[in-house]
Amino acid sequence: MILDVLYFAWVRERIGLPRERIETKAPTVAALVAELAAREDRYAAAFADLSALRVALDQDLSDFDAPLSGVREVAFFPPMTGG
Amino acid sequence: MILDVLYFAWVRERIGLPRERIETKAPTVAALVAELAAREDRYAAAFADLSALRVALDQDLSDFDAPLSGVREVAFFPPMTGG
Amino acid sequence: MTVRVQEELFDLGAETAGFAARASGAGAVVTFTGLVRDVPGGLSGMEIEHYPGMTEKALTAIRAEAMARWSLADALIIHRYGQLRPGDLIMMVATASRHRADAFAAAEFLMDYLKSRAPFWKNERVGSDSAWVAARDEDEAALSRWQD
Amino acid sequence: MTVRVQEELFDLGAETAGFAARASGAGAVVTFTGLVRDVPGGLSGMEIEHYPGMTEKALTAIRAEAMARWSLADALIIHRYGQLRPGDLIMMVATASRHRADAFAAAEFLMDYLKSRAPFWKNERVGSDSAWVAARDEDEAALSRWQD
Repeated sequence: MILDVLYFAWVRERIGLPRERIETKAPTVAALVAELAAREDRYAAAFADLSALRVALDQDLSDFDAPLSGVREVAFFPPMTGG
Repeated sequence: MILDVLYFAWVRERIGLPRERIETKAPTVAALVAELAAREDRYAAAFADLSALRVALDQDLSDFDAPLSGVREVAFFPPMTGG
Repeated sequence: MTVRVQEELFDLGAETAGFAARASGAGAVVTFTGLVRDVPGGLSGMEIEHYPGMTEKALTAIRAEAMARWSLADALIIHRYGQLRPGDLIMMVATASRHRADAFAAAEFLMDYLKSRAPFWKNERVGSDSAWVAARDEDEAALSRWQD
Repeated sequence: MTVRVQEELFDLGAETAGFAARASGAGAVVTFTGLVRDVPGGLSGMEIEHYPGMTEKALTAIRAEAMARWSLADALIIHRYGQLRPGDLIMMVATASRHRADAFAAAEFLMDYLKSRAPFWKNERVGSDSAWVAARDEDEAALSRWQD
């Protein structure tokens, strides 16, 4: 499947780009993270501590063990600081 | 002693005047209330249920058993409805 | 002036914007505004009676208590009296603090005390009838959460 | 519009007065306003990043949840993104209800959810350094009081 993967705040800075299109067979968010972290150091650095990260699937907050089937857009970012 | 006695809201309406000057020897608010209630029916009606009344001495909320010594202004009114 | 008791209308927009501009270092600003609600049968008007002298004193003391209890950059109370109509502004409070919890708590505290401890009495007119607004048990109960 | 995400400044006075005028039948209006606080060392600026598309969706859902939980006549959320300076307005919420408890609770709920569940990230610049504002444990903890 082909996913739009988006990065925000320091995740974006660490990986060095705001979004990319990724072809993957990862069944879950965690599997996608493992796949990305294995790519390059900058990805490994960004995904080193999952407790410091949040994920949204198709613009809804989700969990790292959520399945990716049917998903088109995945976003990774730090805890939000709105308001 | 001579007191300025003020009435507000339905206490004022029931007694029929907003303020009056009263010469009294009443040692406490409760004694003053008894003295007033004994005067005329309109006072008796106004002071019939003390739980529905509040009192301020020199513009500070007080109690019916408070002493009047040194006080110059006594106000009677229903529970407040500000805001 | 941080406490105002007045007959004339106040400008809610200008008061809010001005308060926030003066308190901009604080980060968090909360306002509460009370308006004359219409009633079943149609309210023709509301008169607010107050106790001149005691009112200013009570509001100043309530504001000082809020400033002492919470870490506030500023607090404002404006309350009207006299003849009002449905939809008219009755009063406002504004609080400013570094973090939002203080501003929210202080604004709720000010309102709870204003409702039951500031010498105002509301009289509603519906047609040719008029009636004094009764104090609400909930308002008296709301005060208890601020007791030590 | 009851939910707005925008780069440009909003007019706090006009928004507050307009909201209160539209909600005047409600009786009670609460607003919260967030401003850019200065920091030790002097903040040269703050940039707010957001997630276009998800932001509007999240704010709309948070507002709908507040409208469902409390008896509200109306609720408004305005949140800015982009480059801001110390003292600038960041965002506001406004709530209107018949009695004050609903408007206060709903405004606090909106703020708690905005702080930790709306996709905004703040970056502070002090001199030539910049740093992402860390989420506060208190903000996450504040959410727990709204769980059933």
